[in-house]
Amino acid sequence: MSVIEQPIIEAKSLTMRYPGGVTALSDLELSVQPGITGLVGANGAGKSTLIKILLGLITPSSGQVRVLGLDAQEQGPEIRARVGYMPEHDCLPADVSATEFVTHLGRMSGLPPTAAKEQAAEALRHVGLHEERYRQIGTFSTGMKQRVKLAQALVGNPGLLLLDEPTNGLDPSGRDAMLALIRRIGSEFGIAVVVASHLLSEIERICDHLVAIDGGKLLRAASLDSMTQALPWLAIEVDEGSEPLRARLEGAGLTVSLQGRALLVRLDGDPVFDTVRDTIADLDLPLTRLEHRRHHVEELFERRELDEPTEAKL
Amino acid sequence: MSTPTTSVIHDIGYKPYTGPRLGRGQILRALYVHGLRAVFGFGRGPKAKIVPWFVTLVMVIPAALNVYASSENKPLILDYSLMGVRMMLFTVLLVAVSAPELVTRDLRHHTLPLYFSRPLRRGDYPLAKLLALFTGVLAVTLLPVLITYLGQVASSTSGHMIWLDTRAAFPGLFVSVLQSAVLSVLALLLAASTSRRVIATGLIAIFFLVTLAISQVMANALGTSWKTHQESCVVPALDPNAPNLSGNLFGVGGGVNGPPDFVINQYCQGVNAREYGIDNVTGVKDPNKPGYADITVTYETPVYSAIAKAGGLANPVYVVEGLRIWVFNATDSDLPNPSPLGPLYGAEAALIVLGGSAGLFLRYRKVSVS
Amino acid sequence: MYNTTVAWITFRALFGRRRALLFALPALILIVLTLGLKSASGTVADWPAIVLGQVGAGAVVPLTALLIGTSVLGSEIDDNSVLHLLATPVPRRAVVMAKTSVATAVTFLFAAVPVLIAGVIAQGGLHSLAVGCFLGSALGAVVYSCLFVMISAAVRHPVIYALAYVALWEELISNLVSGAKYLSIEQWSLGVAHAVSKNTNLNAHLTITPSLVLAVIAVVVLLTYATRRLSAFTVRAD
Amino acid sequence: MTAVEPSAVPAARTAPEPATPAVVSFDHVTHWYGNVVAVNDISLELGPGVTGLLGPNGAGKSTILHLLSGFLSPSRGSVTIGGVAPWRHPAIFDTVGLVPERDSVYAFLTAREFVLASAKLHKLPDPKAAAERALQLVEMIDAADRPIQTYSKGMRQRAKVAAALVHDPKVLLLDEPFNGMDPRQRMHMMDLLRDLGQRGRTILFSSHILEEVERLADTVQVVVAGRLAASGDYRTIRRLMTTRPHVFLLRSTDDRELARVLMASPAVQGVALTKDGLEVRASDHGTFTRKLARSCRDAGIGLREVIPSDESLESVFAYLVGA
Repeated sequence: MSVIEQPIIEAKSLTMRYPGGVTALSDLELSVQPGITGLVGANGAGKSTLIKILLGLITPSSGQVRVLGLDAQEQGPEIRARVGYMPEHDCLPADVSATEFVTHLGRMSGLPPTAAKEQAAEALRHVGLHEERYRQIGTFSTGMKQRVKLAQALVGNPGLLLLDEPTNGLDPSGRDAMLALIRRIGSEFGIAVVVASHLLSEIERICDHLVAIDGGKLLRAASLDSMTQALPWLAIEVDEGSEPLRARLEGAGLTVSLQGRALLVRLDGDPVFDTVRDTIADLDLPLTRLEHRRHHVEELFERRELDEPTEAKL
Repeated sequence: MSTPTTSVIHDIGYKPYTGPRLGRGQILRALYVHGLRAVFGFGRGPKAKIVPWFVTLVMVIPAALNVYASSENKPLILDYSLMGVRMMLFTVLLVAVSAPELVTRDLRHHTLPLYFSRPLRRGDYPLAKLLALFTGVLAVTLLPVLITYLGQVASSTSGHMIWLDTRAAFPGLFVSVLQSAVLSVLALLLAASTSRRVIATGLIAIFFLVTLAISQVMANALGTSWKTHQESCVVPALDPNAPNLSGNLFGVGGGVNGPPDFVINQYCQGVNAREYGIDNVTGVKDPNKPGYADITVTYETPVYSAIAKAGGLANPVYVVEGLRIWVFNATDSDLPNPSPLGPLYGAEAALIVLGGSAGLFLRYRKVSVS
Repeated sequence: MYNTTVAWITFRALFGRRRALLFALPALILIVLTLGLKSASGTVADWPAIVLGQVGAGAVVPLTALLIGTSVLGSEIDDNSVLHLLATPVPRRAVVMAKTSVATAVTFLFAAVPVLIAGVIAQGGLHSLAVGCFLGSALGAVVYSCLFVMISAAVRHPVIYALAYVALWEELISNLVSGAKYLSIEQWSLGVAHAVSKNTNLNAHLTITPSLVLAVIAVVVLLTYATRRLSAFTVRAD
Repeated sequence: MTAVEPSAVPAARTAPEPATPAVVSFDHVTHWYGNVVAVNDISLELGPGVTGLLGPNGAGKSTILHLLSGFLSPSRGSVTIGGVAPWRHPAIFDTVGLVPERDSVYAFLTAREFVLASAKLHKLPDPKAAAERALQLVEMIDAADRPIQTYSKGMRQRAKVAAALVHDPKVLLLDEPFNGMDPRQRMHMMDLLRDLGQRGRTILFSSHILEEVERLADTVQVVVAGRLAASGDYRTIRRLMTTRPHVFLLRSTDDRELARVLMASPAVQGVALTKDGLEVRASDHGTFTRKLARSCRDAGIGLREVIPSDESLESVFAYLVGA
């Protein structure tokens, strides 16, 4: 904890105004630490502009960015040699084998021929495509294609991976596998990862930190733990008899409200647990859930505050 | 404490690469080599090799015939300087297949962001592709010139002959280089305008064929008219005793019922029969000169209008050809000498190469990364 | 059986892309060629018939119609945006009619009218040759548009099939096989042009009556078939 | 690994409106392309409300939606929507709206023009008002006059939804409608669809994002390899998988003691102490949940958390797909 690590990405009062008058980023302050960072933001919040600036492809109107300790404006090519980028959209040719494609892009990242071959084989092994590496990419499933995209980002041995919607188009099992892989890259491989995603549940699952931008400004930057803190509400679900339960709990002096199929009980202290347990035991109800309500990252984007539970419409 | 053991679990986990990283120049070279290989279908399936190797083979055929002709001390079957124009359809076929291979696939599959998020700069990608295609086409067009030259040199008997051949081969080299440049630039520019390979191939083929047709129509059907000449002169009669000279009285058929062209050329000043052929000859015995005949020769010579001289400008390959005729003052071509429009040909060739390259670079400035 | 909204979207689609510049290219070449020939001396005497007939009706009209006809429906089917049109209660016949009429009108504007202009330039006034070639080109615009819309509705890569038709059938086979003239849109156009101008340099092989009758039959058959194909439009498996 | 035979699952919809007739119905529908069977003998009925269509990639979700919108014909069986077979019958779009998956729109139009055109194509009496209403519904009024090509993916998606909603269809079919939407747009779209479902519209949407389906759909239809693997409320489906023990994560004041107590119950198959708490595998869901609170009270153990860790749609889906 005492080691002060240099931030992977550091942006100071970053502003990007396009010639058309559109301001994509305005005075953005950003510091990304090693580990896995989730990048969330509304569409048009400046996410793709930020990626382009980080890769040194466009020059910001004002402000400074350092990526891996390099200046994004001065040292774009150096940064691009050390940053792996996985775009959101399809970007793979159909009629080339995975090995050949990843090797070629390893060369494009500046690896010598032999190293590119070795690293491509390694990258494909790590993403789980070892057996299929000689197959044409066109014959791959969506999940395998996403893995090839990840492998090409990984092949140049980056210090930082920028992943743009890595689970796009994947079905649930494909998503699980991809998220597990990203988690492994971030923790075992020691590569800093920035994951841009619209799916907040994914961010909650794999990220250590979260950066939310909105309207080109930093909305929130925090560790995930601090954003999913427990709330003083206990959610109770019973398969039947939730009305009598609610009446009895209220009778016992607890604050209760109904949200969906759950009863929310205000948790004022440990005795509440026992009251709840005893009430359910007395009523002989099937208890299927007893859970702390937590903050969700989603609340960042909700218009109404969820601090106080509201009566659901249904 | 612990004894050395032969059992060990090796770490096959992620191992960061710590070796050297190449700079931009070497990455550019890698992309160039990759592209050059793609022109000839290396690193691709067998289908990708069909056209490039077929074209290469076809280009070698006239060269092989030339070598045979050299060894027999006969004139070349296809002169150096004419290879470019005569084999045009095959070089167009090559670029129509190779240029889409080089750039259209990357557009189709949106692979470009993967390049641009790497150390290369924007202009490096089109530069490498352009150089690769140029090199490929140059190799294929230069090959027959080179083979023919070596064949000629091998059958030469003196240093002077070698020198003459080197001079004769120079326009061939000129055409190869310029034609490769013009074809590569235009084909890549067209190929980069679409993301569908078949359309790109079609576009390139149509572009060159349609412009070729326009060139030919302008140079021939529309731009060239024929002027009829009638000239009288005296030639030796092969059969002085023949009663009627307007028959086949000169013995050897040349023109229509007349003396052979070379006889006419030899005796009649100003009649260029060798080049244009004689349409008609009539004549009578020369009363003053026994054994000779007075003949009237009718023949046509072409008159090139400005349309005909400008015709070559419509097709890029003809631009190069016109430039060659003008620069080397050649007379062996299908096209008329463009003089005084020669500078226009030069300007257009330069415009195609420079403007086309600039267009290609601009095209890739606009590609988005994310 | 016509839907103005479909026509309006089609029109916007045609001119909403840079591709629209391409439509004018064949006509531009025709006009420049005509101007060049007109200003140059020493060209052959009967050049206007060659230019208007072979280049105008024979090349500019089919190429322009190809570019436009495959754009109005083919590119929409290619990127699936046609689904927004088909996921409405509009009858397919109305879709085909609207698409074809827009294609015809634009082809008329970008190919037939330039032929007329080129004719006026070439002959320095409005003479029967220009009028004949203009009318022939107008007929060509109609039939070619129907054909290319039909091809777009029927096959997956319409541009390739359309090109093959123009290059192989119209330019190659119908010049080699004499019977093919009855099924050549170019010959129908030239038949009309010849009937009006009586110019033999047009190389027309058909008279006006068979030309018109065959063209009308072709239009009906092509539109009917295009409607049938579009009614059975299926989404491709990914 | 056979939790339940797909065909053995009855169409146990927790139908809130048993009186209303099915609006959408598949009767033994099979569809094949060449030799590839995309949809295999599917029978299902949908009534008003929101239904989620789930399945792995390539399971046939899009094929089902395209069969419903008449862009594919069933190779066998019959598809009806409002009693009419949609194939070669575009008139069904009087009451059906479709949001296709592919991100293709008339990019050169503005959203307002696009939605207005859709209103006119539906021959609505007041197309302008209908277009405005639809744009309002998807909250696109502000950006409505920009060409669609300047939009983000999520905005394009909303423009497509507006165009499909413009004639207030009885049936709304959506293929991956949340694709590319940002969190706020997602939440808004979910509210919109939920609201439409409550107002009696029949809504069928496909999605890969199970959390969303879980929150939005009243019922789900799960397709696996072209077969209908399950339909109904996912919790009910979970309970029907009787061969699979239910997994709960418990936290208490004394996990070790609780483990001992629970092991005594025949409803519990196994217990494991993990760093997160006590993982219990219950073979009899009803008995276990009913006895849990009392057992704790009797043993004097404070119950802190009970989390059914495999009752999410995610695990139900995983069981169905893996089975």
